[in-house]
Amino acid sequence: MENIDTKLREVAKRLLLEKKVDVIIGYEKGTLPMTATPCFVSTEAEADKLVFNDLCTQNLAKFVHDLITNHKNSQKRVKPEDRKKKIIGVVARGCTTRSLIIHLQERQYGRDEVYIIGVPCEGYVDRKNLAKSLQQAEILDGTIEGGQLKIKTAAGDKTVAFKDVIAPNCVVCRFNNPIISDIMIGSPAPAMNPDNEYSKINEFEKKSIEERWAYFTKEMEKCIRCNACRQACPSCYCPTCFVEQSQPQWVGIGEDKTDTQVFQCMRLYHMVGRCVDCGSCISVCPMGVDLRNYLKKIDKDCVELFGSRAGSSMEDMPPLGKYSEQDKEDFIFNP
Amino acid sequence: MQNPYIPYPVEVTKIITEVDTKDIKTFRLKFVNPEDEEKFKYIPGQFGELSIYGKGESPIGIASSPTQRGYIEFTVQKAGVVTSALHEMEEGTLMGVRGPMGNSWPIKFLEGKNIVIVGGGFAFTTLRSLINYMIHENNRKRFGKITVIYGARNPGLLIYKDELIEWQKRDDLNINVTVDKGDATWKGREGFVPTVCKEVAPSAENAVTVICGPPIMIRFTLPVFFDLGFKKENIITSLEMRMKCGIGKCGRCNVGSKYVCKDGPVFSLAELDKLTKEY
Amino acid sequence: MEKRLIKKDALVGIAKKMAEELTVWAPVKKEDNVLFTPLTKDAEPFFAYLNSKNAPKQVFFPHTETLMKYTRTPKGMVFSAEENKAGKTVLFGVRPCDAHSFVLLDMLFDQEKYKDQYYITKRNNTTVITLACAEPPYATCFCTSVDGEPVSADGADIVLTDIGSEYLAEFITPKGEKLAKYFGETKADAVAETKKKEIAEKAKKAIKSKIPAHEVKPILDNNFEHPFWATIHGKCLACGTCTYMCPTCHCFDISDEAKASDGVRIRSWDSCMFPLFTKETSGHNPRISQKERWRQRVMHKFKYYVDNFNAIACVGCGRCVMSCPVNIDIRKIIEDISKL
Amino acid sequence: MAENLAKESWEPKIVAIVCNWCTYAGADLAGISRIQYPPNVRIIRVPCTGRINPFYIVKALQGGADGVLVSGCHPGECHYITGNLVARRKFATLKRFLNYIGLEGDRTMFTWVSASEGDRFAQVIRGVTAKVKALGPAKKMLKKIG
Repeated sequence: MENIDTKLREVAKRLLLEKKVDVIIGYEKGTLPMTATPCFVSTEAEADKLVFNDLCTQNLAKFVHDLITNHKNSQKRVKPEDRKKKIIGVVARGCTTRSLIIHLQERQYGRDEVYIIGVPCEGYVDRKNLAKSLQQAEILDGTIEGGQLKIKTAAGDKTVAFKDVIAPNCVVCRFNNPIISDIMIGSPAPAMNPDNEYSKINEFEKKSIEERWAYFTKEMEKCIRCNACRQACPSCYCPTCFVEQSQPQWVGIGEDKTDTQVFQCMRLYHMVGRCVDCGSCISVCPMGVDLRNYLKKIDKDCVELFGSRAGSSMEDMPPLGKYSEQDKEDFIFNP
Repeated sequence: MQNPYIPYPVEVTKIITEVDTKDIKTFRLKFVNPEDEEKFKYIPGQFGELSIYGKGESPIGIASSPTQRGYIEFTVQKAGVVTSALHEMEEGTLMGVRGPMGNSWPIKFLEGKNIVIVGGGFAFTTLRSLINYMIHENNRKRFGKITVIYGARNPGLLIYKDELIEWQKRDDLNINVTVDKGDATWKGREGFVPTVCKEVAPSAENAVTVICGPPIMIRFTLPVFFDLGFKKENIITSLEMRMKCGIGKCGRCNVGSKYVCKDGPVFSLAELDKLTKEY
Repeated sequence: MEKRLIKKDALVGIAKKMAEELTVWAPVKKEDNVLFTPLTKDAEPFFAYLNSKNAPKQVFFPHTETLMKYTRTPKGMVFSAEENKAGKTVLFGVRPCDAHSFVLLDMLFDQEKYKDQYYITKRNNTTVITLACAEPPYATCFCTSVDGEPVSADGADIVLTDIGSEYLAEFITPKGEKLAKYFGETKADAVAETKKKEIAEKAKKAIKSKIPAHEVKPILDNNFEHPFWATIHGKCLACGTCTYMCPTCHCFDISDEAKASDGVRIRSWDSCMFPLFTKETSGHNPRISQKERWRQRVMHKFKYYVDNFNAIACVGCGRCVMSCPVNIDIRKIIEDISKL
Repeated sequence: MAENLAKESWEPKIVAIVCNWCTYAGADLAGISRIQYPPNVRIIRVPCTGRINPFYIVKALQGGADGVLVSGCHPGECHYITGNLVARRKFATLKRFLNYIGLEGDRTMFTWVSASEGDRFAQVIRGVTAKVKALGPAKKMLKKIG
């Protein structure tokens, strides 16, 4: 991937200087080797820490929503004429712009409240995949050059090909270049290979119902209900999640396995027409629950049934918010 | 040793609707096992965790005084899951109570002093416990002059109405009941608590103020007492926080290193000044 | 103190042998994670691990625990206290940092006035076997900064140290000595002991990550309102990963679950990172944003615990550093605070 | 032996979430017309199928229902014009999803019954009861307490 850091910093500085944005959400180098982490830049000096590379994992749209909501809440007690508008700049790859489109379609904020700094993306490194290929040896240092990760681990030096540790959602990404943007940095990235995006799902569907249930229970048993998946998801922005409602209480807060199943089942189902396959929930899960198997299924159904891909264009409204009289109803029970 | 998470079984023997809006009720509870009453030995200012099985627990200040034997009372406002369920209960129902918890009004410290009690609205409950404790015939002579200033938004929202009348008949108690705004039948005082405090103007000489009420009332009342010459050590109040365990373990009700459930809820202003302002 | 030598490949066998008679929790490889789990016939203990993903605190303080049960009667619900049954348990192969965490948790759950029977019963019935870190497992380990050591007997009943050719088993407490029969008959000599001391010294020096944990206490005492607190939480997702992974975090929630005529009161882990943690029924929340919650987390570990128990509530295992999805690094936070 | 007996005497519990305007009236008509149908359903009336949160269905399964039936007005006949058309999309995806995670498809059924179809209502209930009976008691997501 071409190094666009210099250009990104230049643009960020200019935008801040011209007061086109109040804050820019981007990525910076993490404190652990070979990581990048979200950061907020509101002064020119800070802009020098911005980076964008294959280690940037999190979908930043989540923070856009958070910042705008917090700002709006803080303005509630201010007289209408004194209210200030805050414009959030965001470094956005393809999936981030899809999430932003979902927010805009769901009227979470106006298009003028967000300034999209588009960046091309060739996929990111899946930390869990990487750890696996290093046999869980701790990473001490490393570099990425020419599609190769040269890594110093506690168990010696290793070289891993980027294509071997790329996140599975990136491999089949259809939208690795921003769909909407106010400014583009770098030249568009080559297309990924989405042809077989549902091959795993198709295989899983062929399994017997008992096998499918066994897999679901096995995966959900790993869950410790830390809520990281929900918190990292840009589409999960309900002010009060159903998990936290107490009157009535929908889901028990304990470790009961059916409660976890119901929680995950409903959170996943809530993603119908809203999951952009950014992989954030999967990357943040401390226990490595296979959520993608289910999220991709939801995506597949949306394409099959409604011909819709979440956030793929501003015009294509979320599939569950509309209907067609021609919708298939082969699932209807007729005695 | 008693497991502190297990409630004592109690029976609701009497329910009194305190206010016109019907969302504040007093529940009289009798211990199912008489020996539990001995174990539940409390001092005014402490609280208990009311436990409704299937709903949960709610920390509520004890409204009765230890001098009232045979039962304990809690005055509860309907608000959340547990208190709503409590309000739907009938006399004769079984429930649980855990406690007593927290420190208490500093009885030893109050002894031999003149006491000024300032209460606002529904927060009067543990103050009522304290008043009943102090005016009990065995205890009365341990305390000096007792002045009570109690206010509510309107006459319908005054709690313990019968008791207020009884207290007014006594000559060893100075009772000042006020409402923010009276109605056609209201013959008593009108005005906000801080104003009434200024009018009553209790002397700061050898006196302690015990104050409990909504934050806004406390904020405006404190300057009055400072003007009257009360020192921060002699102004005592009670804090509220979200609680679960009530015994300083579950980790949510701390203000600085102090747990409101275990080290509180009663603090003097001087003590509060030393704590962080996170409540 | 009894000391013995055991062959290196004997460890798995010992754990399995114990598991025939006792409940044995040991690190087990599950897919990509190493987790502390009770050993069953088909679970192989995995001692070549760095550290477990989950903290072994769950043996004493499980994610979800029944406090009592109740049933409906015509007059309302009546309860029956959940029996506090904990069989003889062995916690096999915890790292010294995690064993240290038990000492810290004891201070909270086993206080003079309020004793937490659920925790204490399990703790009393469990023998802790520590597998000392002859080599520090991670570059993020910082136990030496928070009163720990890679080779330490703190919180352990038995300490196993890899001295190269063999393991040196030291039986620290009478509880540990009771299990001596599983460890063979080879008595340890003075050579083994010297070797252990050398290894301990070397391991201690090998811990490179350091934080000024003790130095920040006076700074925290006076800087509750410092603007610094507004700078950490921006990217925090408000998930509970750090607290759920932490061996010393112990906050919990109590809730009731009922169905038809039966119900239970359970306690389950809670986290100061969750917005609802301190939200009162009235809607008032004393910790209104992630800023206050982060301050609470740092303060609780490095100030409040010190005030109350004279100990830092952090064992330097680095789990929160490695698990945080957005790389909020407690080491950096403490470092920054020390410079305020 | 005892086990067999227990199995034979087992009757499924089915939660039927129906809309106020069509299926509930249809059920009423079945009652008034004295059409017999199995007593296994517990009917929950909602204003419209569009009001049904998919959570109700999953929650019913967790709470001990052996099957869930959702029924509303025929497409095009919704009292609120399009409520059931929007709901149809939810149900289509939900049914596929629940089946995908491994819950039997026949435990969650969706159908349309109009106010005039008392007959059809009884038939639906017979059909659903038979299907759920064939599957046996639901155990997969059933929450046990204590």
